[in-house]
Amino acid sequence: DADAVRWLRDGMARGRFPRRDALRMLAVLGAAGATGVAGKAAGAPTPVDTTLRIACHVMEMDDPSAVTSFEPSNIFRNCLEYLVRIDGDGILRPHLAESWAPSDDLRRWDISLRRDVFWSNGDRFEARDVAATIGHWLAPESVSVNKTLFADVRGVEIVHPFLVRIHLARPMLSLPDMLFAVTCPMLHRAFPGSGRPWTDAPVGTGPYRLDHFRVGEEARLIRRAGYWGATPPTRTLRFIDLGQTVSTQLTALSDGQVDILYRMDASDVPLASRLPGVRIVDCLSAQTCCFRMRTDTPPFDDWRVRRAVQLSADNAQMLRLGYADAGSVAANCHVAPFQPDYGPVAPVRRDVAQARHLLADAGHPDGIDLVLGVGNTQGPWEQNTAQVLQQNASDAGIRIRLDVLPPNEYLTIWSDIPFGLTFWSQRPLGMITLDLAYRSGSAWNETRLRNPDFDAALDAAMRSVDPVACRAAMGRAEAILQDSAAIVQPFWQKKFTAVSTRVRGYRLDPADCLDFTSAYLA
Amino acid sequence: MRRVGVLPLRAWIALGVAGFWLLCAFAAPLLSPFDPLRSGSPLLLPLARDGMGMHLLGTDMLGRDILSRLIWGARPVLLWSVLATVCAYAVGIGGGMAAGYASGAADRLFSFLATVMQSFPVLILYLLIVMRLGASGFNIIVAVTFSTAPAIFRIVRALVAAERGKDYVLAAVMQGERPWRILLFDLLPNVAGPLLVDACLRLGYTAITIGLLGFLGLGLPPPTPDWGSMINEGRGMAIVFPHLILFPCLAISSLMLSLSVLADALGHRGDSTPLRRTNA
Amino acid sequence: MIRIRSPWPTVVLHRLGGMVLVMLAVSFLLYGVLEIDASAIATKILGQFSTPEQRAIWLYRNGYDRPFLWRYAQWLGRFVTGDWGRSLHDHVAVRALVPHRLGASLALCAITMAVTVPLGLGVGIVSGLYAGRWLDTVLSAAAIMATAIPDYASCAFLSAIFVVGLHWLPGASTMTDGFDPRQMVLPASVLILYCAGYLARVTGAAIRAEMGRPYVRTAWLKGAGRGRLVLRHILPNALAAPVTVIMQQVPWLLSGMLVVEIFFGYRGFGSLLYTAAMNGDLPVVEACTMLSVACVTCAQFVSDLLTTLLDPRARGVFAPRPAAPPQDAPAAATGRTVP
Amino acid sequence: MSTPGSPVLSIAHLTVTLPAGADRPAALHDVSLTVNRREIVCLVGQSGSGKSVLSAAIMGALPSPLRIAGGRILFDGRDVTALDERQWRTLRGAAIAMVFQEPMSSLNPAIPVGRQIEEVLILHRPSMPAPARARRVVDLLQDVHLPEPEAIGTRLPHQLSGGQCQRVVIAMALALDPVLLIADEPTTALDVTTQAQILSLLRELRDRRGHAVLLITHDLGVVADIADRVAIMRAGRIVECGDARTVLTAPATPYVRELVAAFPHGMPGRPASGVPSGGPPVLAVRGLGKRHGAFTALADVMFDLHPGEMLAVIGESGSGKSTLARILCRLLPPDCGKVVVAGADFSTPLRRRGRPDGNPVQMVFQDPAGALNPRRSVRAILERAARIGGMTRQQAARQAVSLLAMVGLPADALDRTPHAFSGGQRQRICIARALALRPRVLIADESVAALDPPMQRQILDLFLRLKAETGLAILFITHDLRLAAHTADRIAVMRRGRIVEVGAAADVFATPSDPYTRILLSALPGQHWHGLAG
Ligand SMILES: Nc1ncnc2c1ncn2[C@@H]1O[C@H](COP(=O)(O)OP(=O)(O)OP(=O)(O)O)[C@@H](O)[C@H]1O
Ligand SMILES: Nc1ncnc2c1ncn2[C@@H]1O[C@H](COP(=O)(O)OP(=O)(O)OP(=O)(O)O)[C@@H](O)[C@H]1O
Ligand SMILES: [Mg+2]
Ligand SMILES: [Mg+2]
Repeated sequence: DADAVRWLRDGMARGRFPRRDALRMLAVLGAAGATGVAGKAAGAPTPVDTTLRIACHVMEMDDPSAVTSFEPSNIFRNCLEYLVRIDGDGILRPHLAESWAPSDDLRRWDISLRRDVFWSNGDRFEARDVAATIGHWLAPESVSVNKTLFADVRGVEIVHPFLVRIHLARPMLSLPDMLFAVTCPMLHRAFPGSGRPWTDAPVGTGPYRLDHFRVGEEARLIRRAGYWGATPPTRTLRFIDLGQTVSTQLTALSDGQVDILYRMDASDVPLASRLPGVRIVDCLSAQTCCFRMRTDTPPFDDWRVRRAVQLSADNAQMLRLGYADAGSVAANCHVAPFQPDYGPVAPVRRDVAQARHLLADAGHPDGIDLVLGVGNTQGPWEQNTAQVLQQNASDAGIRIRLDVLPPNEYLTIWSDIPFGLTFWSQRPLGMITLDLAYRSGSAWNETRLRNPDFDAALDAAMRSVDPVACRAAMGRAEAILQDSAAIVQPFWQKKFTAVSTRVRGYRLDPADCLDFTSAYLA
Repeated sequence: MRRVGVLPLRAWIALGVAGFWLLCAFAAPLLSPFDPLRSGSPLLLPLARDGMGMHLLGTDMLGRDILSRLIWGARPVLLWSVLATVCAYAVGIGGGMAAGYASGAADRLFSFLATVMQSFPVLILYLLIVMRLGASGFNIIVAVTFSTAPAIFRIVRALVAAERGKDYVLAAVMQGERPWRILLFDLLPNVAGPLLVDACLRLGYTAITIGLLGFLGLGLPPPTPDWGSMINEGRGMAIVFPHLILFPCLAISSLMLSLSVLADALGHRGDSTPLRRTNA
Repeated sequence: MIRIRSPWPTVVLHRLGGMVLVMLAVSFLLYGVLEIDASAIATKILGQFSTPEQRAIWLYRNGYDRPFLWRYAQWLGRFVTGDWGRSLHDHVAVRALVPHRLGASLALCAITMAVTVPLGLGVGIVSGLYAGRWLDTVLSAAAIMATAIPDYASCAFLSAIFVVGLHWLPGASTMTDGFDPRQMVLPASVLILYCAGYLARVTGAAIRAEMGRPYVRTAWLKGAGRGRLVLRHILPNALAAPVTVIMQQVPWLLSGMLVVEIFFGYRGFGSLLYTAAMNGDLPVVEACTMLSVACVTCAQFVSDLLTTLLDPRARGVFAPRPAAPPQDAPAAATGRTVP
Repeated sequence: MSTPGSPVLSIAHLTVTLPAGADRPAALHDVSLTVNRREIVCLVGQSGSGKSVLSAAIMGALPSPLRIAGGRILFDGRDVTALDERQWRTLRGAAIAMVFQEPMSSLNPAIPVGRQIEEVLILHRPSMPAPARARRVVDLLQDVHLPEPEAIGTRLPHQLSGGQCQRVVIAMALALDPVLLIADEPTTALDVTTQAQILSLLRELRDRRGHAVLLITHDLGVVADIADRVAIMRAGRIVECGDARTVLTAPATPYVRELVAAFPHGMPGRPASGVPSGGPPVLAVRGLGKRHGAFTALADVMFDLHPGEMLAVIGESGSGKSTLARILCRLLPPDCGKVVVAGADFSTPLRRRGRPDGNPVQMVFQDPAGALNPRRSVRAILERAARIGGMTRQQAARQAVSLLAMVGLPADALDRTPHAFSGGQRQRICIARALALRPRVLIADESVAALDPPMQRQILDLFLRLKAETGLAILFITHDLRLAAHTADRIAVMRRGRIVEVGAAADVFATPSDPYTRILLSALPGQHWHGLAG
């Protein structure tokens, strides 16, 4: 879409939009290469033959496109690669794809591939591989989330060995970003039909090959020769499963049994800071928890009840007590101010009197009894935050009973219960989250929100290449979401992890995509 | 060992400790200095103050007063452990008396069932209950009943089988007394002594079990301040803030200890009171 | 006196039959509880994004449309022949998952018992030796304390002291770089604390109970000292209870180590079972349960065997002695000595 | 009778206090007693009089709350009250040895009996070589007349009979030729024939080896048989002490007179006249048989019992007496044979037949403490029995009062629980309970064995009165031949499950026809008492 690209460059030069927004949009449109943004991070150290041991849950990854957690993706990410890449700065960069370009109506995307990429079994990486991979996602027997995520893909066309064309049912500006979803690594064309677990024949394009894999225990990756990109400094990566107890992982780290923890949360900071040989790493992130209410189920089908819950909540206190004040207060709209497509909205002020009033209005003058489902899927802080909400709400006469379930049990019902706490990880764009979670009839619409205005605003944002217009449209969508009072989204969490003081060059990724391209053990 | 009245001194001390927790359970609103569900400043050490006042035992990660939670926590702990123990005893005594008295096929059947239940590892039992039922006080009852009723059954059965051969039971049989009356009025009161001892111990273990169930995600739902959940919630930070679990642990252990000592004393009462020795 | 005169192989066979029966009953219960709801299993296996048709096909292909009893029989047949199925969560054969976890737990168990048995018995014996004196009071109090502290608490306290406070020991027992004895110290200590405390209590109680028996008075009035009384006379008769406890602790440890395993990140049987149960991983739960039950029943069997061997009265059951039946002895004597 | 030697033990003004709260302040009060070499001194007294405490004091083995508050115990001229545990250890087993009442439980169940005897040698003669020790053990076993001493030494206690065990214990006590042997009721648990052997063994020890023996017993027959001197105790005091012949024939104090009077002397005084023949029997037993596994407990038992008659069943331990009683009460089903009570067949056990209205056969058990539910009041016990018998509440209450009066208990006993009564009183309550159902036949299975002689007498008198007043038929089971002969109308002698002789009491006692009965009779202690009185 050459017009749009030219227009953006022009606007950027005249200072019509912020430079970062424009760059991002250019990247989305596949024109980033021209601005010289893509490429490997400079200054990577010379390769050394050390081992990094990462404490990480080692889960099954028979089909990399069907995993449901980040942990396995962070293991195969070192062997399998994505078409695009989003680094810690949130900017989209080409990776296996050399460049891409949408049609004017954003319904057709041409993706051209790098020509110097070889699979670890010697085959060349080609458009066939991309087509086979996407076909695998969308196949009838597929159990991958991609099946719903890419439900609007109408066809994949191999234009020539290094050019694929994707046809969409509706305009989707977020397509390149979506290609970096954890379940979207490019698989060898032989994999889909093989019927064997990927771990049995771990063919990949990445810098490492899977050397040893044992579920629940360890995955060992060894650097391979002939990688197309820059050679990572560490020779061996060992992902070691230490169980779920972070305090145990921390003491293991301090004792030198591992070098990097996958993650910890704010409540583990006091312990980590007291252990010798441990360095805490953190970053800002758009991950959050949402107390979401099902707008189609009583009593939450009444806006006044939802609003009363929202008004009674003290988001700042939830952050302070529930997450040790590590993060920033959010405004119940599920797009973070530091996300590239954020449109400003005013926060909701706590107003207990108003909440009581609304409740009485809705026919609950003596307060109301609610049940909140909590699964502690990310840790006990969820339950703690819920308890603070419980206290807040009780001020307004809303009596919340907590129904705490084991994580796995909770995950089977998370989207169905009337009132629950859901953890949302960071998506590169706010609009991806909104599209996934709040659009009428969308895959993960746990609130069952059906609001044409919201859908329209979101569509406008997703269609618009103008960063200013995009932000404005997003602002509208956020305001509608906030006003619908379907969620109490109290805070944005800082992400934490701990590494050994000997670890160099390790940066924490806000979206949970661990990156070992420059980390090594001194 | 010094004796005061019918029991040794240590038994009175134990009774005092158990009584203290009972008092806490009943008079929690009067005794607790703060609302156990209100948050102040988080993670205060013992004797620290904040806007609410002085926290003798500090506050937890949500800034709630640990002392108040301990006092209120006595309620669910005592309530659920007593209920669960009573339930387990009802099942165990029912089956045990029937099996011990009837002998023969019924005995074999019940004993077999008990063996089957006992060979089921307790942990798996708990986990199956989590998988099937989720977390609630009711589950504590189910879990404790399933895991301890067989043991109680065995004790009762052995006691009844031993007692059944005694002359007073034979005398009742000879008179033509109905079996259920013999069980209820003759046997039960006479096996109650050892059972009481056993019950004391089991009550203590149940308090610990409630904590373990909390650990497995089966305990009472928050924010109910029960000691097991307090330990469970504080576990992650306990290495740095031991006071989070030290006090609830002391509470559970003191209850458990006092019940053990009491059981010990009750159990020894028979042998250590030779004053009313019967010469057979 | 009634003597069991059946030859010991019969007795052993009878016991073994009982064990098999118990295990069958447990397996039936287990299978019933876990697999009666077939559609839930299909959802678990195919994932939450599967369609109803996919599930129906899966159920049909895997024989879940058959009657429950038929399924049970089939499952049992497979299980007995060593086909324990595939883990739903980890997608690997259960047989590949379980054995070395079991091995790890048994190793911890062995270390624990190696310390617990001498320590518990020793403390019990010493407190029996000094029954009623201050040493006994101190040791008994310590033993009761040790059993009154929940294991989840002792884990945290020991870690707070030795890991964070003193930096003496590693707080995690992950064994990432092979077996490390230092990492065994804390988990084993927690287990030993409880087990040895309990064993000491039982031993002490058994010795004290035995002390009131008339034969002890006889030996005492023969001029035997306290040490001789306890070690030579009382101990052989008091050992049955501690032996039973020891044998019970082995299977208890297998799954009872769960808390310790989770706390210290030790990869053993307990944590495998725990995660499997939490993930609803039925084949793993089934296999672990059956293994556990097998351990329990075997330990029970060995314990019965040992206590029988320890009890001089029952010794005849397993090793018949050429003993004259005592029934007629008085009458026989009557005939000879009375004038 | 041998001539007494120098004093071995002399106790002077010994007082042993009981802890506060006991039934009396002192277990022993100002007790003085001397035992000489070559002398058997018997200590007699009712239960709880302090006999065992005295023997414990001599052995330096007082149980913890008891303390010596005054007096001296001189053993071989040396005051042993001041000895410490180490010094005691050299004395016990070597110079003073003790034999207890329960022979089985006095031996360690896990150690072969020979080793247990050998231990005395190991403890006190450490220098003795092992072969010599082994020889000594065999000699000792031979000395106490155990058959095959080598073989018996390797057996465990449970492989020996009670009498054999008692002899092992005595052998153990004699291992080092102690100066003083204390025997605390060494024969109470044994049957008459075994008792006779043990007593003759003790006599032999005195005569051949010159041991001093302090024998505790409450059987005056035993005293009459072997005692040189006797001390009678009551409530912690020695009420009379002196030459056995004098004390038994001419007691000085009223208590001892009562004691002596309660003992059934000599030949049965009751004539066989009381047998009401002619009428139909209330209980008829025909061809009764019972097996316990391979063991035949009863075989072809047959007898009749008429109203108002008392039939004594005697026999040694294990002869099947209790089995018979249980079958008659329908607590046990017989294998074969018939039991007819008042014309109705009563061979099926109770539990299978459900609830009968009034069981016409009732039993009074041996142990009165165990036969009463310790948690129920006397009133509840008696009224319940009457209610089962089909009475209304008021009738039952009235009957309870009258029954108590009948068995000679005060009316205020109704609201107490069994533990507040003495053994004899408890036995009366048991009888009252049995009578509450208005039985036709009363079975008394060793009902007086646990009681001391005066108490025995009272119960037996009660039986006789009931029999005469209500026409009750009584089956009196005992192993005490003399008691049977003095109380019953007829006697049946059992041996190995068979009735070997039945006849009028006086006839059986005077002219036994079966050889076994003759053995039993000859083993009776105290047969020469009348000779003494002569
Ligand atoms: N260990 C003890 N503690 C307290 N009191 C005791 C103890 N042993 C005995 N007594 C009391 O001392 C008194 C004498 O008891 P002892 O055992 O000497 O009686 P006994 O004459 O041997 O009776 P029996 O014929 O029944 O054996 C009794 O009142 C008894 O209650
Ligand atoms: N349930 C049983 N099983 C096997 N043998 C039994 C059983 N009950 C009794 N016996 C045996 O039957 C025989 C007769 O027992 P019973 O109790 O009738 O003897 P007894 O004459 O009352 O003896 P005692 O005078 O010792 O009370 C004994 O040898 C006993 O061992
Ligand atoms: Mg006595
Ligand atoms: Mg008998």
